[in-house]
Amino acid sequence: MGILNIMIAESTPNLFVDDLETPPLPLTTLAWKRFKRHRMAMLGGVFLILLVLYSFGGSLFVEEKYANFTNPPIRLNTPSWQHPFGTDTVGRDVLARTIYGGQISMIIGILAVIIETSLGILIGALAGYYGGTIDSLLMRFTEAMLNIPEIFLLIVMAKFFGNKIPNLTLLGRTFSGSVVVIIVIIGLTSWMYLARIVRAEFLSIKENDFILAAKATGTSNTEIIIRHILPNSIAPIIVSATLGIANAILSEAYISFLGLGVQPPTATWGNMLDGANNYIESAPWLWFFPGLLILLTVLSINFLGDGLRDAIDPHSRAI
Amino acid sequence: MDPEPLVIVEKLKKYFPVKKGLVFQKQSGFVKAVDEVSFEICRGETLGLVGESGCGKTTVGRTMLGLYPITEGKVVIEKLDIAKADRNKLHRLRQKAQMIFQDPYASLNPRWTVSAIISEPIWVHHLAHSEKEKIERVQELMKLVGLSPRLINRFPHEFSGGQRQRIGIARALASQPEFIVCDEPISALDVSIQAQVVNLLEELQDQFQLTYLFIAHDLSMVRHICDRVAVMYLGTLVESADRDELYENPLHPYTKALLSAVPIPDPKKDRMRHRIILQGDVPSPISPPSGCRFHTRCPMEKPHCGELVPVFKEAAPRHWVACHEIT
Amino acid sequence: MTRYILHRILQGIPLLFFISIILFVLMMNMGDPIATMGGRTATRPADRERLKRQLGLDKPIVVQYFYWLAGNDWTKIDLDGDGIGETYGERKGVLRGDFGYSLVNRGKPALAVIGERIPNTLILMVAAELVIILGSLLVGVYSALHQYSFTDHFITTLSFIGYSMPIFFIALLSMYIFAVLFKRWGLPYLPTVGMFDPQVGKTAGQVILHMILPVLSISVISLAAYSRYIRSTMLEVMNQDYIRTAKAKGLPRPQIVYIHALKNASLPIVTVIGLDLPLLLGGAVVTERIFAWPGMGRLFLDHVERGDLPVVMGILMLISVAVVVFQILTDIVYAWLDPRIRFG
Amino acid sequence: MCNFKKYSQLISVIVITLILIPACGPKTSASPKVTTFIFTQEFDTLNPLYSNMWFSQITLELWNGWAWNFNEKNEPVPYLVKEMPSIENGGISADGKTITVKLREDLKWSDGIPLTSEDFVFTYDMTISPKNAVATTYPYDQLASLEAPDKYTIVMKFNEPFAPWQATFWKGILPSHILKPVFENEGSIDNAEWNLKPTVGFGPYIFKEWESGSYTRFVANPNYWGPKPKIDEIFIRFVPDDASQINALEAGDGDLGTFIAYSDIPKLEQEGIKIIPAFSGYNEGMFFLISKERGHPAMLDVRVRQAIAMGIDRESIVKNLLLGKTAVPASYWDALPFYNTPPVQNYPYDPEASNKLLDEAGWVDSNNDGVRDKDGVELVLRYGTTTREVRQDTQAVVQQDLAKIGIKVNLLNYDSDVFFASYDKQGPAATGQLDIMQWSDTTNFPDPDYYYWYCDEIPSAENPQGANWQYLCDEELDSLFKLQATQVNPEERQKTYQKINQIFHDNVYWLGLWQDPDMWALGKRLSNYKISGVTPFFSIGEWEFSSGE
Repeated sequence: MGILNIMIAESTPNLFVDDLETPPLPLTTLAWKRFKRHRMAMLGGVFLILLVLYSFGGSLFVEEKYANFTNPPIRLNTPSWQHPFGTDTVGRDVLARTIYGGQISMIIGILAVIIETSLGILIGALAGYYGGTIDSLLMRFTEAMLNIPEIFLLIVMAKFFGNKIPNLTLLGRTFSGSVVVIIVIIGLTSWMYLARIVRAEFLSIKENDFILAAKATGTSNTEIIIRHILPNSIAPIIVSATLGIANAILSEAYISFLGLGVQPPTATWGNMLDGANNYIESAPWLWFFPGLLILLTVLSINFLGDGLRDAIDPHSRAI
Repeated sequence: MDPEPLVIVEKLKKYFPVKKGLVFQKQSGFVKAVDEVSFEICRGETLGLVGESGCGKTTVGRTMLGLYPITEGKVVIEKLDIAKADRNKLHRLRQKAQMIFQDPYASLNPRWTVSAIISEPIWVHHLAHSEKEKIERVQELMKLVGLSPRLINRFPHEFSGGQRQRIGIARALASQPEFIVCDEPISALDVSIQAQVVNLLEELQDQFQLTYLFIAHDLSMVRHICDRVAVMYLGTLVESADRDELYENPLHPYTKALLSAVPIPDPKKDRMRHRIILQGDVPSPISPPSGCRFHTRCPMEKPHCGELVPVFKEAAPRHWVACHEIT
Repeated sequence: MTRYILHRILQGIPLLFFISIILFVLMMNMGDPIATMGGRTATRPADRERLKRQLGLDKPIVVQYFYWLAGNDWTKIDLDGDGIGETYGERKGVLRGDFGYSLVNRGKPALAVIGERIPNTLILMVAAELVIILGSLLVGVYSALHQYSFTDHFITTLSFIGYSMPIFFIALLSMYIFAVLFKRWGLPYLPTVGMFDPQVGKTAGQVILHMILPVLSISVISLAAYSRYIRSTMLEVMNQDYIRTAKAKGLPRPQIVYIHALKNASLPIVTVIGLDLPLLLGGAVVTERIFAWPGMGRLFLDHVERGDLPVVMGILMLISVAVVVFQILTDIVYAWLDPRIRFG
Repeated sequence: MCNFKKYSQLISVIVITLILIPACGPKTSASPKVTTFIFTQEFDTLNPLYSNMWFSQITLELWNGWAWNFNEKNEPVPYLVKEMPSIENGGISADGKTITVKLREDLKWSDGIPLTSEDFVFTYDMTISPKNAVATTYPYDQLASLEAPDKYTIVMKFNEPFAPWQATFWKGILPSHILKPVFENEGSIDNAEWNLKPTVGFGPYIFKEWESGSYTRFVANPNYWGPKPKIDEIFIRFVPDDASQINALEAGDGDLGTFIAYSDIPKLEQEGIKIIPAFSGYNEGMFFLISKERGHPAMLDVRVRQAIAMGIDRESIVKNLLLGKTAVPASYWDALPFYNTPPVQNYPYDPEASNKLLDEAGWVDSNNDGVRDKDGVELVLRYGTTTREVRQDTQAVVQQDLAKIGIKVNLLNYDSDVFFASYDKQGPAATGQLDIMQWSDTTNFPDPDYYYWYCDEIPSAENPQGANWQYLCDEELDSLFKLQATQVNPEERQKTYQKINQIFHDNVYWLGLWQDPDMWALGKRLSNYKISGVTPFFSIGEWEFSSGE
């Protein structure tokens, strides 16, 4: 206490070295400027907003009950004014189902990426920060997971977790337990690349003197990891998470397409396609609309991710 | 000055393991970065630690503050034995002992504002009771090191090297320390700025009765700021003495060689003096030479130098040296 | 170099162990292989009990893993259910090259089951990989040399679309267009499913004809990704000083591009291909399902459905081994392409 | 030896060709009659002892066979036997404990070796040998002994009269001259080559090759002891995808398909493809978890179950989802009219009656959330089935129907190896996690015997393989089931089943959704076929094929 009072008393204002003239642009502004130049990324962003509006805004016009309303007598009707995207095998409206399916697909995408990112950061950070045995163990594990092609791992995990999780009610809506399963397994099978990226970032950042300074200050390891290193490796994480959403939506579609995903009547774009497999010729609208929506979403996110990469992470270069 | 030294370092050893092997890594040896180093620093005193780069002086500084685990030996700061300290004691010590870094670019977190950087020790050690108090203290500290408090929300990349080093100093002061390890704080700065920073350090020392361990390879600046100077070679101390005694009357051949290389402002004198050029390269710290570590390059080398390790002894009052040839 | 390869191989062994344990634990909890045994009704209780014992499925997971790994021919097993082992087991274990017998194709070693499908998968995948490499080289180099031209923008956009395309969408769409609609319109059309028409036989012509659509579906995604990768690598290399020097020397443009630039640009591409190749061994699961291609991917799906642990583990371990081997091969090719790299 | 065989084959082919070319040169070429069948699943193994797979079992009629077949009316017809054993002809002893079977004397394997009672005994030995991991030992484990007094007689002895013998015994015979040496050498026939390449058989066709993932090929058996088959070669092509099967049938790439989805029938019929429904006893239906410990309390009340029966518009499901190609079964034994005489009455679709029953039972919507409740328990049921598309569609419709009468159901779907997993494997049905379970099932068709409702089949830690996933123990039902299994006299058995049927109906222990006959599609080039629900290819040797239209 005392020492500071002395400091105030004896500090002399004319000791100031030099003020800065023009403040340079903040990093975020710079990033936004770079991002805006990326026309395809802007377009992707706009499209994505539209798609989100379609899925989430659409529920203002169509009730979920309607999306699940079966009407067998009008099964497999071709698109018409009443059912612009046609009807499916039990006479449900495909348009309404793409709206609610989109919601689930996007929620799965986002939540799976949250799991993926948390796991990736946790494992990458522990391995990169502590090194040594922890690093070897975690990285061997990461490599082992990475060595098995994702789709195989997804299938095996989908069987492993299949229906072991009960249905959930959230915000007045009941979500099939299989939605949670899908989120978990996509999260569990996709964190490996991110873990590697984070580890590499941590390895290089922890060598900086400011980490040593923090240690000398007495800042705890957890605080160093969370407050010092993580913010410095955020750029590749954001890019990876953005692209991860696209991947998660695709993964959901793939496993649902293989019949191991979200179970009807909860619609997702992926499981809408699953049933369509037998109607390639006779009812192309069954697979065309959900397929197209997946394509558009993934495309928009990929464009967006590409732009973000250029904007906030100019070092990295990859597809 | 206190009769009791603030800092006592006794036979400090720091070895880094070297690993080798295909699948099962095994230790094949050590980098003996610091080997049996002993010195004391009294309260309010500045000890200069000099030596070539790679001789282990930075390691001494970092090991003393518990940033590296101590291999052997004893470090006591403010009556606290670092090697035996538990987490809590170490944490308290870190409030009392701080560090200023060489590279003002790498030592500041680029994603943090000045405010966050300087206040880190404050919140880590719970030195402020409110957010407002914290900000006020940061502003005080900024003024103290000569930075305009208006810049409090700026990021490090918006500052010059000298300004950044001031931020680093402010951070070190924030926890109200008594002992600061200055790890080559000026070597990365322009010469014109070096003097400013050194003066700042001196002023602060006077104001707050600070104790410094000043690590440097620049002997002239050390002479300016230090009370005592210790010379390191390949992980060991070869000589230590009060500043003037060391500069006027160096005993160890290595110190002599170092001092002979210091430029002297007067060109005439400079030309007159005898330059000692050392032969050979610095040996590897993994397998340092036996006996006196300097014997491979020593101009005064005798056969027994390679066999016996010289004792670090007081050759003159307050003048310690490790050499077989000096008694 | 030899030392390095040895190092990598030795590192690969614990990795494979790790993988096998993870997978085995997952597989053991995946469903009951004797629940229906492919039949239309549940297996009778008495038979379940007996089969579990005879197939060794009643053992604790650790024991099962150990039998899988090291075999059970050194211990007596109980076949008749009296709790006393009377005959020696027959399994040699994976370590001795025995992946056990398929639980589905009873009496067939898992390796034989897989082995029958490997050539089919390889035919499809090698063809696809060739299309991918050649196509992406052409596209990538072209758009790198004509950076920011209309064609470049067009190709870039197209490759993004290709990259974002779910494989089933392109597969279903192409099947609908080229097999269904073309037929309806009276145009020459492609077959929908299978590897060949059994009545004609497994002739080269048949296989090629049946291969077109699956190869197309598999290639689109990777082609897009690779060509973008090649484009950016080429651009980077083309801006290097030695290329400028070569230009300044007045070397003919094709020589610069194909000898200087491409060779150097090929380094990272080798890595990517090396990483991708073994994954192709597993086959595109989805593609093989849609086009009913008798490859490993479809085999995997069919046998996962029935909890056929030996075959599924066999496929996954085979792929894992391939991944490890290909990583080593990639490193070797890398060193061969780039004399600066030496492994010590 | 081997080379010589190939060589001689080659020569004979050349010689035959040389003879045939001038013979039929000027006329239309007598191209071999080759037909293609399409199966949506690939065989797991062809050894009848080792496979549960229906496709593998029905293919048996081509190259192997049952001792007696069942015709298109599902009546037994002698095949390997001279006549069906009966009490009248002395084949069945008066006490019903001994059955004597007389074999034909002209039977022989495709390699010329005679097929005798020795092969029957060998088949029995192999089935019950603990060294062979066969799919099922039933019904051979019911035998007290099996004897072969001479080459053409086998005597089956039981401890108790065994009623369902006709439907269960002698489905496929193993060649002892091929497999006995294998068994003696290897100690088991689990891994015999013959299992996957049964080149020796005794049916009208013999196995030629099996290309994994693609097809199996059968050719006419030159050594066949019956009338010469009319078709030369049969390809069985594996097409896992339903839509592709339909495409192939329409395009004429395949002449026969099965497991046709009801929704595809009109399209196929338009193309002139004949659809034949063959009853194999299967009925799709709901099983209910009726257990105090594990189930929903509402399911214990018969009125709730009756309300469910009347609350689901089953006729509409059959009419719309299955295009009216089948009917709603009134009892588990609908496909066996003899055991459903007089037929029980089906519950009508009557939501009002359902509501009334539920109100009576005390299940009312007291908190106005749209779901009935009682004593604080909501009427929410777990309804699980496999991932088959038509089942998922049914679930969606049922969910909506039941919502109308205030019952909420949560839908669950599982892969069949998970759904049917046993108690110790945490199967959802076996461990009582589902209040309503739906699957398609049959008795030992055409025999009514079943074991699902035995009290001692209730699964538990001590009985982890138990099959009574309803957890239902009805003592009366239990004793009736045990009684019928010993009633060799059909008339007596019929009476027992009347009682069983009535109990089932009154208590709604099982609710039929639709009769599930196998739908066969036969192309225009095939003719003279008859299809049985039990042994579909029983007359395969007589089938005709004409390529020229």
